[in-house]
Amino acid sequence: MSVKSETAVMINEAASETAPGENRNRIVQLVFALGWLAFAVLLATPILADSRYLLHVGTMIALHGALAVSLNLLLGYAGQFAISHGAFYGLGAYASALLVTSAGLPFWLAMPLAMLIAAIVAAIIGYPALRYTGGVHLALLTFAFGELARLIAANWDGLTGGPMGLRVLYFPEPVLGFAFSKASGLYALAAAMLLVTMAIVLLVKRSRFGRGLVAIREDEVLASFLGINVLRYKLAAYVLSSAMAAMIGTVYAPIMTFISPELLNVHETISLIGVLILGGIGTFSGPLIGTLIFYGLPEFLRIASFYRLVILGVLIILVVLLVPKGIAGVIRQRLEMYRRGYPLFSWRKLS
Amino acid sequence: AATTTMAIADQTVRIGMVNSLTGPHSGFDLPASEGTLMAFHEINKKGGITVNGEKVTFEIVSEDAQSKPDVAVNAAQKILQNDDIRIVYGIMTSGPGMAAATLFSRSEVLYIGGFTLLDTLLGKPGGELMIRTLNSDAAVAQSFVPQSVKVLGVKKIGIILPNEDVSRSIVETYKPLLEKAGVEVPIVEYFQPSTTDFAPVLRKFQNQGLDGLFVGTNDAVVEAIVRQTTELGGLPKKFMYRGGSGAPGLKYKDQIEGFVWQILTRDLEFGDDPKVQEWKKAYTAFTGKEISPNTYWGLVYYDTVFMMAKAMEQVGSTDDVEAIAKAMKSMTYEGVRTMRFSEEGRARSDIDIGTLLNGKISSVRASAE
Amino acid sequence: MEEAVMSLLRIEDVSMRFGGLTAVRDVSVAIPKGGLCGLIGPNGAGKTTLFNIVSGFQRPSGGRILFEDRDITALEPHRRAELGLVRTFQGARVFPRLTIREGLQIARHLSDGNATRRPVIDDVMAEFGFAKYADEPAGSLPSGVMRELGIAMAISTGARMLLLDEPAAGLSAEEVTNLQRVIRHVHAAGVTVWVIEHNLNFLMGLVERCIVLDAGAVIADGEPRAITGDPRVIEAYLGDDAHAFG
Amino acid sequence: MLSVENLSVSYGNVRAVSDLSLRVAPGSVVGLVGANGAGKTSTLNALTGFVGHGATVIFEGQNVSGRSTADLVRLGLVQVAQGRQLFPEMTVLENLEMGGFLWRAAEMRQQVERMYEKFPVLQERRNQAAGTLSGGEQQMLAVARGLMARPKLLLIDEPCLGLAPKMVDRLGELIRQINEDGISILLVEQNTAFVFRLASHAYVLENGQCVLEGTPDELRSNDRVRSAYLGI
Amino acid sequence: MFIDVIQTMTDGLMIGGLYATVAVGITLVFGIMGILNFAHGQMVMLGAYVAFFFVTAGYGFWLGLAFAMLAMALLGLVMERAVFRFILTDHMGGLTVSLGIILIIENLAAAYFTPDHRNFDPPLKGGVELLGMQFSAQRLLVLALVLVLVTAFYLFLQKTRLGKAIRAMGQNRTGAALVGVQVGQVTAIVFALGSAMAGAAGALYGSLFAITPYMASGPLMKGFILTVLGGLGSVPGAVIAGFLLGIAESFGSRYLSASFRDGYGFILLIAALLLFPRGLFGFSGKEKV
Ligand SMILES: Nc1ncnc2c1ncn2[C@@H]1O[C@H](COP(=O)(O)OP(=O)(O)OP(=O)(O)O)[C@@H](O)[C@H]1O
Ligand SMILES: Nc1ncnc2c1ncn2[C@@H]1O[C@H](COP(=O)(O)OP(=O)(O)OP(=O)(O)O)[C@@H](O)[C@H]1O
Ligand SMILES: CC(C)C[C@H](N)C(=O)O
Ligand SMILES: [Mg+2]
Ligand SMILES: [Mg+2]
Repeated sequence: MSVKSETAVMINEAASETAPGENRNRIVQLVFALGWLAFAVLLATPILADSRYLLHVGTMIALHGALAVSLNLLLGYAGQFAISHGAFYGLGAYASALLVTSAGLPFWLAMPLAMLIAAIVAAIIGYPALRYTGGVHLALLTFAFGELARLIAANWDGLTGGPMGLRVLYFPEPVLGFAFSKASGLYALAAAMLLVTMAIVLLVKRSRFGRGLVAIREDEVLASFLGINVLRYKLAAYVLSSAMAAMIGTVYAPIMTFISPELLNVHETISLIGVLILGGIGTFSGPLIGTLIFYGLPEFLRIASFYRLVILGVLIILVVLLVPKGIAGVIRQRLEMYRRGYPLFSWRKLS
Repeated sequence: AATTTMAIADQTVRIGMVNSLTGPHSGFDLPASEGTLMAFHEINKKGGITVNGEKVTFEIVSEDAQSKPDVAVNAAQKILQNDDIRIVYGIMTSGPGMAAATLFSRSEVLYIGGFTLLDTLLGKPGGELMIRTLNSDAAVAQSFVPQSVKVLGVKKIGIILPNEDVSRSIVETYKPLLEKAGVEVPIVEYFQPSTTDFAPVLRKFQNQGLDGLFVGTNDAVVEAIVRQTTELGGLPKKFMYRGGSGAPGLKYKDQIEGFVWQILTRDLEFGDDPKVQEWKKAYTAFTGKEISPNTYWGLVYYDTVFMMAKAMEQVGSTDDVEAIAKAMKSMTYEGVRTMRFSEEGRARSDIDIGTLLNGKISSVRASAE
Repeated sequence: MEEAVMSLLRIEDVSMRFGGLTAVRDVSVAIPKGGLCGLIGPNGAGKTTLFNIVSGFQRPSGGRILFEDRDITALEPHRRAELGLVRTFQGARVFPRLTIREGLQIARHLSDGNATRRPVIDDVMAEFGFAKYADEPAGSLPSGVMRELGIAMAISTGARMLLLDEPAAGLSAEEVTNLQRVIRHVHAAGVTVWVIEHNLNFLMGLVERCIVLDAGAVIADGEPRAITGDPRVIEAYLGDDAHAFG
Repeated sequence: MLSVENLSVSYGNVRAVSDLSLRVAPGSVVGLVGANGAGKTSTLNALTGFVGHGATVIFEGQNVSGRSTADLVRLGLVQVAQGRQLFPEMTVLENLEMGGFLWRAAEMRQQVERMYEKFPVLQERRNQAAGTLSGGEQQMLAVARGLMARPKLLLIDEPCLGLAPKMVDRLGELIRQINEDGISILLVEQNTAFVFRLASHAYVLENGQCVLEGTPDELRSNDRVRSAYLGI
Repeated sequence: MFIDVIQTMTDGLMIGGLYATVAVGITLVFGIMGILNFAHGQMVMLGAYVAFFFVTAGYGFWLGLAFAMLAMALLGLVMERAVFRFILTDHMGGLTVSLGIILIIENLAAAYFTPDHRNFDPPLKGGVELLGMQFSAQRLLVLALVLVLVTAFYLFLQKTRLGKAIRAMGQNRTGAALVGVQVGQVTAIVFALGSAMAGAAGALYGSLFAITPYMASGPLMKGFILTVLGGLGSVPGAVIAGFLLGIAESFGSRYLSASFRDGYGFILLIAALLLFPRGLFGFSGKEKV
């Protein structure tokens, strides 16, 4: 197979004017490197600046970032619009808090146990949901589960403290002499969650499993006819992403010092979806960029609270209309085009 | 984060304020924040206070809790990051309140709040530097229950409350007192807090031989319950309202027989106390807003601010919060209302009880004890 | 039964009913290992439905399917693919937003590190001459290449039998010739191929045997030349106009 | 009937059609052939207002550039599109009725009957959801739905796709009939032989440009056409 | 006991009708046109406020209802022209944009209307007794209005040319354009109509319950649930699902625990989605989305 029809060749040439030059490749790599450098600097800032304020904002952003990253695995890579993430986040927080306060377990044992519980619940919910539904139905089914979980948390007084919530008065035990009882320790914990979820997603993305998920996202039917066990893959992604949410929940509890059923609220998940789309769903850096804008920007817009959120709303609309693939998506596309020989900036509309 | 500065003084002391300025709880917190701001504004306008011979004015750093517990913690964190802020005001509702207060209890700040469950923190480790500007339910109920039972003449009532933070503690406090006052309480129901349609749960109270309903915990809910009671029929026409204002009852005064409510500060609508009248005028001038049934929450913090200022003058310090708290707890302050705090930080001020009986409205002062 | 042992795919008395309509009626067909067969028939004859049943897209109302003498009637599509029975879709179904390289990588999924499932062609990319498109999103490829990609992906799974549904539809004469060559290649490498096609120029030059379906039933089965001469086939399918495939 | 000068279509960076000029005489069948991606569909989509183009389109003496697709349908310029574009959850009958969307109910019903005559299989399947029809059946429905609008000029995009040989013949017959009823036709096909049998004039498109035009006989004698399009 | 069951059932029907009105609007915009507009709930809220301002200004409930519908139709038109028409086929884009719109509307509403809850006088007050049973008069009126609105809406979609064009567009926009439907205009009309239904739902809602700037999420979530439960794009499905949900909530609250009210709906939803993956009437989300 070496001869192509003439027209085909010509079309291909029209699409990529010049062969990717070494230079351009290097510049693209440089841009990526700078991006990750900026990320590293941002991550280090709260500790270096040693400001309580930055530490706190950083902690919250890191936690939300970790949530967004873990949700991206399910929504962005596997293409499954399940909106029970907040419920598993809350489940992790409650389960670990109860294991620590009622059962007296050490935090570092409670964390994996809470994740295990979340994984089991996710498997029980996910199996029928993923098998029999997809699309909006999956979204609604998982949404209903999340709300049900919230109502149960609010009604099961004996266990969860009911609608009163639980006060969390413990800190994770020190690890290798590193204590988590100060603001900087808690920040480190949150940042660690972010890095761990990023590492997990990176591993998945690079693996056969990750490629299978992408195939399912792109075309479930085709994937199954190529021999991918669609149900098992989807379920694995759901369980993994839910367990990650639970893990983040376990550290949320001591950081926030207080958990209530409102933690399981579906609005949290829906906002996270907004974050993903804003940043670029299915891209590696998208959740981070989205989180910075969605949760970071209002912190720095120091104007009246009403208008701060109004401005955020306007911004979201503009981003979606102007860069429908999200910010990371458009950067990636631009760089890819550049690598292939197009100019880096041009005002031509992006498809 | 809004700031108010008056820069003629020798020293400016920054005060923190956390409130739900947005979200469903802002009905309580917005007027409350206005009352606080108004008091500080008045102090600054008079040139501030004098502490150790220095003129001191105040600057408020305000954060929005958005009616959500996690945002409240976030807001509290942001206040606390200012090392110079040693006194924090705000939050009337227990969801965000408990979340933020857990954090304050770990910090060296004087926290002056209003929500009900703050009572559970007072007098306990971590609660030493906390003050609740509202009388505890235990205190309020002592006078409210016998008074309202007497006024309404009820024998058998049902309790209907939202399934939320405060309701269970309310039942624990009020039910025994009701029974002590000779009232039978055969039925207690909790409904989902976001409920708007009460028909099904009210049917549980229908035809039970009840002559009264004990309701709570905010105007929106109570107004809905009162209205739907009148629509469904077969339900009692007398109500005891724990908290809030008289508005829900007054609105349906032709359809119901009696309505008794707590006025946790002073009666703004029917009282004739000149101090209250003056305050109302000042409030309208300061905020540009009409007096509404929720306005009186503004009064909750208003006097407390002057108490705090006076305490600062007394102890000669603006940042020795332990001394300031102690001074506040040992004074009796004659402001718009008479205020006092217990050792533990519970308000011991007089309250009003509003009564609507067969279309006639009145209010009485009830003792704080 | 001797013949049956040699056949890779056996369809036994398969029927498919949709409400009152019988789309496939008691069809029994066996495709031998290493065969290169065609499936033709008028529009609505039930060809696609039959492929759907064989590939596991639909469950038949009656009958059973055997692949390498194993009953696969109730298996899910991905299990059939694991066994080596893979279909392509009408109109070139590929992952449009993924590049050729990514698509092939996904397809290799089953054969990755699996000695028993090696694809018959080692370097699919080179074999099909995809190198220069390797990093283009599949959706932007010329449709001939897209179809080849669909076949290439199927091969990469380690397929031993390919079901192709109208692979030549919408291709230019040149592309048709190309596609023929690709399929011959794959076949020569040891893959059994069964292909539905209305383009008889394409099909008759390619297959060694052709099965004809009409109204859900097999009406002829044999060498292409014999088939095109069969009066029943002419009547039902070709039409008597001589220039039908000129 | 229809004429257009210098029509160009671009999608982002890709130029699909450049400077194409084209003319359909009243009552004629004109063919447009070309390999995959030559720009045939893009041309039709430009003519019916789905994609932008820089040219002036004259339809029945009237400048219709920039009109919406629906307006053009009203004027009698109707397209049977590639990919059929049926309403998959509606029945065959409902699809046909939608085809007569701009006509009054009584006229529409008459037209449905006429379509049933032309395509008996559609009558058989009138209550089946269009999405479950076989490939060929859908193709017939698409053509019939286009005719429901009673076009003056019908643009048909690859009608032979997925049709059995016998049906291809039947369709050729039908197109001839339609044309005899007075409808002009612009026929786009990969199946060049099919086009050459029906058209009186044809354009050959390569990479979005017209490389040849003429009567079928003229084109058949061209070597390039013979090897690339007729496969002879 | 028997009377009580009937009463509870009727309570459920009345509240379910209100849900159905929200759901019908969503069915049109999302179920049929495929535009995921979460800000539909905010339209309900704004509709309620429009009615509130009209009634308190003395124009009465009927004018309030009419203007709530009109005003929301206009707002819907503006939103479609300004924003949604650019992302018609993009579900996730629609979702995100509507998150933005929610932030804008909700916060502006809170700033200008104050977060206080509001009520307005309904045309009917108090209760009525029917066959020994007691009902709220206004609720009966609302139920009647809902039935009229929903039936009119259904007939419009089924019987009118525009209705058919809308249904066809829901299945294939290109196809609709090909048969002569002005797809751009019709999309705008659909948005206006769906929003008008939201406005109506808001006015009806306000005639029974308190209004606040934050009231939107409840009706929205229920509306979406019903749209899917009823089978995407099916008006009768959404309405019947609405009644079922209302009844489930009523019985659950009456005979089980009222603090689990929304939970009954979710249980119903989960069961229904697993038992009838295609919804009560129609197509499954799996195939369509
Ligand atoms: N889900 C269904 N419901 C009802 N009828 C169906 C369904 N699926 C297929 N059919 C009918 O079954 C018959 C066979 O369809 P099939 O798609 O197998 O035909 P085909 O031989 O592939 O035809 P073509 O060559 O036109 O693609 C057709 O008449 C079709 O209308
Ligand atoms: N929406 C689109 N976006 C980007 N490129 C497009 C789009 N539609 C078509 N193209 C490109 O424009 C060129 C012409 O396509 P067109 O569909 O008009 O060709 P065609 O002659 O109809 O081909 P076929 O025979 O495959 O139908 C092709 O290179 C195609 O990839
Ligand atoms: C007195 C009220 C403002 C108390 C409020 N209901 C709370 O949640 O604490
Ligand atoms: Mg077929
Ligand atoms: Mg084409």
